Amino acid sequence: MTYFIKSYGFIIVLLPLLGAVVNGFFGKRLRERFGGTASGYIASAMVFLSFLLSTAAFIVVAGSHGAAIVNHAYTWMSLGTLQVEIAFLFDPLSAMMLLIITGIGFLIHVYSTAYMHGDQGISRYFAYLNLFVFSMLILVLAENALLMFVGWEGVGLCSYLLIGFWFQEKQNTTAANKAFIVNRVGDFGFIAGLFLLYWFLAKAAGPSAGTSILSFSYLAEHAHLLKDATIFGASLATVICLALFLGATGKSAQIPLYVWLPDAMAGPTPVSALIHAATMVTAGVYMVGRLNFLFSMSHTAMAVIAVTGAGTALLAATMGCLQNDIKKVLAYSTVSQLGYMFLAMGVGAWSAGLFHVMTHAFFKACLFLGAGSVILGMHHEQDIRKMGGLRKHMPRTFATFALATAAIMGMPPLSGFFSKDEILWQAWSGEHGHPGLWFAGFLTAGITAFYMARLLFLTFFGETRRDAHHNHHDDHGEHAHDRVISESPAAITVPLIILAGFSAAAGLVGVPAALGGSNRIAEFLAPVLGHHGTAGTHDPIEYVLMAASVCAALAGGGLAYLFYLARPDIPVMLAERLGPVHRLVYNKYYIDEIYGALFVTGTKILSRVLALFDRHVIDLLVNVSGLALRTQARIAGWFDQAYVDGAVNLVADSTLSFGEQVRKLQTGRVQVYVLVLVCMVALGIVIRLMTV
Amino acid sequence: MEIGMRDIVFLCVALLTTIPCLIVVFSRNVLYSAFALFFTFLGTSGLYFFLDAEFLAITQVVVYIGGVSVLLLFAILLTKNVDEIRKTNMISGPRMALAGAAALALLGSFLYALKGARWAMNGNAAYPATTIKGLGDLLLSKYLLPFEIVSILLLAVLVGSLVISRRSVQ
Amino acid sequence: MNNLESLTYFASEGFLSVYIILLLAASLLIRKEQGTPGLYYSLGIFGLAVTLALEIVACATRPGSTEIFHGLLRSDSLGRLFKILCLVSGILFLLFSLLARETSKRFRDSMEYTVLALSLCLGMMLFIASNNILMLYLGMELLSFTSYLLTGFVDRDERTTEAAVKYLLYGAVASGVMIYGFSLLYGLTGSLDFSAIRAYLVANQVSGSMLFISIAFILTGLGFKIAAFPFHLWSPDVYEGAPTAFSAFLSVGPKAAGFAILMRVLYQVFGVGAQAEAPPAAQFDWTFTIAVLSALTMTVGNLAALPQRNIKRLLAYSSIAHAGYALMAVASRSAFGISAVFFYFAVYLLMNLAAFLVAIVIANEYYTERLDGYEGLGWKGPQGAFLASAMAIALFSLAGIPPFAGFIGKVYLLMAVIKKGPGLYWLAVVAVLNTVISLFYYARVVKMMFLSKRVKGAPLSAMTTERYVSYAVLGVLTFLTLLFGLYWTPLDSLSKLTMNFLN
Amino acid sequence: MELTGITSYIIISLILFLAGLLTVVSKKSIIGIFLGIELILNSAALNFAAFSRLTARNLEGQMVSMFVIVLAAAEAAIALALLLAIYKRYRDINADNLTTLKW
Repeated sequence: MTYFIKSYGFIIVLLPLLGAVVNGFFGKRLRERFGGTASGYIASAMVFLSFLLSTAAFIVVAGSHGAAIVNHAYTWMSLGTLQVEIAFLFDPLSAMMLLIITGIGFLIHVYSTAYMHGDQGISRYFAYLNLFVFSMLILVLAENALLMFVGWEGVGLCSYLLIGFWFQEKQNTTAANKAFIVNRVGDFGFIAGLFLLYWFLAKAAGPSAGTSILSFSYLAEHAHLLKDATIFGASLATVICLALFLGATGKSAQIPLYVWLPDAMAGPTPVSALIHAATMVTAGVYMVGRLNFLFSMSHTAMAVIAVTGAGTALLAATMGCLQNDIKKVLAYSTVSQLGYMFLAMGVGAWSAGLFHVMTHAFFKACLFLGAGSVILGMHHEQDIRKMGGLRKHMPRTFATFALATAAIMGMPPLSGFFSKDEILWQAWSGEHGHPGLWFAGFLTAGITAFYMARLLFLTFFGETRRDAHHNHHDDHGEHAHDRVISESPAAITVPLIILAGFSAAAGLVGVPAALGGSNRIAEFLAPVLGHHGTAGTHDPIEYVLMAASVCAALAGGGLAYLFYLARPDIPVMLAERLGPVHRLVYNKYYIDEIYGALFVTGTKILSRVLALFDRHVIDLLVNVSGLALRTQARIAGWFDQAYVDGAVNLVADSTLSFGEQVRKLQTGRVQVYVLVLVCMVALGIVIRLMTV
Repeated sequence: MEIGMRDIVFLCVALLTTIPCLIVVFSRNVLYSAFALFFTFLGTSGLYFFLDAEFLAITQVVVYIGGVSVLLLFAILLTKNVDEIRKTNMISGPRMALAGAAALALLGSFLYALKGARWAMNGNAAYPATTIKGLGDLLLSKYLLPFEIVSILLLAVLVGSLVISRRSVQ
Repeated sequence: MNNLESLTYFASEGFLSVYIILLLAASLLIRKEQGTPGLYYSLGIFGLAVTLALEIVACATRPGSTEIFHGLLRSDSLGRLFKILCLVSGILFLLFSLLARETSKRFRDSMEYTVLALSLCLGMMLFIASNNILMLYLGMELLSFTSYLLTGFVDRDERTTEAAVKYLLYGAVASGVMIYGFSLLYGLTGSLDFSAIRAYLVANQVSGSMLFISIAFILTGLGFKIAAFPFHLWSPDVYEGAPTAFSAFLSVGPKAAGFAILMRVLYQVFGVGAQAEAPPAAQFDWTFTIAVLSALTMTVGNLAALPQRNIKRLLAYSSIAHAGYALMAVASRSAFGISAVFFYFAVYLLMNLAAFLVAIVIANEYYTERLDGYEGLGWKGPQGAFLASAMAIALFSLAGIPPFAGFIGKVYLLMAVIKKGPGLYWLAVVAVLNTVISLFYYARVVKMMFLSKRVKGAPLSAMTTERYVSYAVLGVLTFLTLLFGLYWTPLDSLSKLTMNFLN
Repeated sequence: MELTGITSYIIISLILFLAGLLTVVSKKSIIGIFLGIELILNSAALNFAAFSRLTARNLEGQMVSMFVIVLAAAEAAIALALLLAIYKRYRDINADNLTTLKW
């Protein structure tokens, strides 16, 4: 079997591609011949086969005691010192990710067959979904950084396609564009980091360098060369790590590039589950883990990562508290949980971070799919203020959702408890740890429990409030009366139950020594990540911290119970009392608006330097200096909705208008063309003669 | 500096070349411009005589004055009523101004460069007494290929121009 | 090498010259009504195919660099490979002419069109191979004159003649300025042969200022041929006005030829940095000049392409931008740069001609060159899906997105620049930023084809023979674009051959 | 400095060249533009002939001059053909008419 993986490992990657090709090119034919479900079956079958092979690969890797297996498919390019192979690396880290991607991916495919049933573009949908799995597998299995980048771009593209899947609605394409452009910013960092890395190593090793400089094994072996290198006075390792981390913030939605993820919820719900919760967004974490030897060389970069992670976790958690769209709550919770993972990465707790990647994949996928089931049951209603009491109508959805919620809240002995506590313990005690980081994580745990419980209570408990906001939805309201809320079909509930099962039990692979376990996952990953942390030692503080976080979770949950079930008047009152703060949080700290403002200002400078001081800019200056809270009403009025949504488009527009200017060079008069030629030549010659 | 007869003649020919070309630029009557160009060509031909390039001078007269100038006059008369010609050669002021500035800049830099220019002086080489024979020899040895190619070029131009002008005459 | 011996190195060009004459003669024998549709185009394609075959044979059997015809021409791998590229584009040009309505319907039996096309190819080959000022000028004018005529050949609407006149006036000025520059160079060095000029420049102290003026003038002419800023202004108008098949050709063949000769002049006459004998003429280091031109060319091309609504004009500006990218490798002043330029043009030929072919099919079908004609193309049945996918691949490849050949081409160009050292890093940054800008307008077309709400216009009409041929050619071009994006070793080893010419 | 030396020729040809450029840019009629182009070519030919006789002392320069003259004639033929086509369409030969293609 080892031989099989070594020689034919690429089949795991190719299967989803095959599915994508079949669905992409013959989807219409299939639908005509076999009906709309055929696409789904083909796509699911491909991923399932891939999953079976992945299991085999996992067993092989587990049996080989950490020795990596490389499958060289073929030499992709050979440019002098740069030789890039299409080669796939099977080691504990990639094997674990492999199982998550194909396993959860398979469940989501099955779920999608029911969720997308009857959609016009169903074969296109499954083609994209397969393509996504393909790209993600490339990303994870890549044996060198460049191939990884290919997968990295590939998942970005698929995510773009899937967010804009229902492109008939403008807001969806806007969200897709936003995701695309924000991710571009991150990708720029990634590629810049790779470039620096390649450049330095090629130079350092000289002509004797191997040809596969960017392969991970070479990097791991030669990373120490970076130790004393500097660039522009800064440590090269730090610069590279920060550039790479910028890439990670883009893909994994961290400060400052997280803004695309909540908007990305415009896509179909299973997509949100697969891409924006379970797999793609963890690519950044995976990348940092994969290159841990690099990151551990720079204390500065580690600190930046840890602080960014902690900051994102806290910020996004507060934002999640006041969202009313069921998917948006989950989106902010995803951002927040990703922050946890980066916190772990930043304190050097590699295996803890990846452990959380795994548990989070289970419970977040379960939550998203559950939300999808609810949305389906509510006939495409996503506002939790209009839900309530669903536990009677949708018992299976409720049960799984509740279990997953408990998991994310960190209730022992569910999976979230183990992974989160491992991270919190490392944040306190790890070599790069700091009590401040722990405190941020601790606080986040409490807030997470609060908003997740709020979500659960508002959705499933109490009375049905479908008509409470009737007047906002006149167009749909009349139909809503006729529709019955009912449990979703088995294709939806079975994946939910499986995922819920894993959400509950997956934590058991990482029971820390303090609780009598042996943290098997850390041991399993140790060949790649090394032994970090303080496994095996017993520190009484660990128990204290553990208890503290459980208490925080319980307190959060309790508060939610108080606010949203027992005394629903409290939140209303609080919102009034704390008006400005409430509005601030409710509007997500106006980050989108601030980004918008930055872009707008940039646009002005670019296109109309003379108009720099026109009214808007002066207003902006006044508003900023007059401090946000008092004048925020005016800011909000000023940045009207179109302006904000279009912020990203504005960048495009400004470039466009610049292009319009350049185009005007082309007057259509041939003598002007000649005149330009003559003047330019004369100018060139004069400049030249004057400067010599 | 002693000024001999040769120099005086040269000066006359040079003026014959350059003064008409200013008329070409500034005249508002396209016929005047064309005739002035005719004189410039003639003057250039005279300069070729000064350069002992008799064959070139004759070619210049035959091709330019006999061919190109007549072609141009032909074009003018074919496309215009004679009465209109007076106002046909308008000059665009702004373009002239800009181009004038560029031309002045070019002139200045050229004169500056000319001061330091060291041309490839090959004083020792024997220059053939009659250039016609020399040119003939060259055309049949080293420059045989261009000679053949230019015939293909003329053929292609002939064929192509015929199609286009036939279309517009019809 | 004397004239007679040289003929063995001149098989392809010689054949083509004879073939042109024979074709003219034969046309006198064939009466118009006897001619079968497409006869002359087919004969032209045949002639070019034989020429191509001869050139490939010569490329394989005559490696190394030889001066032929008393040093007028040079037979070397750089020239031969670029000639092959140009001949391929020439063949496709005639094929496209056959497939495009505007050139095929009315001029089905046009001998003149074919003769002009063949002469143009001959001009290109001589232009590329020239090793002498006179040959360069002659080749360039043969190329230019036939181009002017072909641009105005079809009386489609007022735009064709306008384009031809503009092309002629602009081209005449540019080549006039260039030959003036060459006259100065002749004065400075006393010779017409590039090798002799080079030797003189190396041996003697030559005035920097006058030499620079001469180079600036020469660059004007060559810049006109490759449509580089600020000599690019003619090209959008001409591309839009000319028959689409010819615009497609103009953006590839003559441009590649221009690059070949530009590199020959810059590297062979004005020196390559890598060579040990740093020429005294290197008082003028042209690297920076070319780098600036490159940056401006790509920026201007991409920015001006953004608001375009006419597919030909959009591709024209994109073609300007691509000349800018390629100039980047020229500026790198290295042997690797030369091979990168070749590589890029080989790839560019595939993707750009594929895009133009789609434009031809659409123009045949809907009589439009505007982008509106592409709305919802992807949803117009299998034909529409095929066309739209091919177009999307071509455009994404032009934009330089990974799995396609265009990406690899850009990587080569960037490698060439970066290998040059930190001095040119800024240029690489400009190029990458430009790639981002270009994505906007390429993606817009793709978006219109696939994401448009409305499916505009009638569905595509039933298949015809012409359509089958178009799709087959399009399929091949697209397939190669994909293939070279994934496996380009053959192209790589081919392009490495161009480096030999420096020895 | 000799009056009939190389510098005089270069200055004459430079005047022709610049006059040609000015003509091309400023005239409104296409024929006017073309007169300018002929001037430019003429100046280049003169330069070649002058260098050929006075500095390089070989016949190659004259050879180029000859070809330049021939090509100028060919160019004039094309120009005439296109001019007629333009005249047929617009009944005018003002170059400023030709602005359908722009932007």
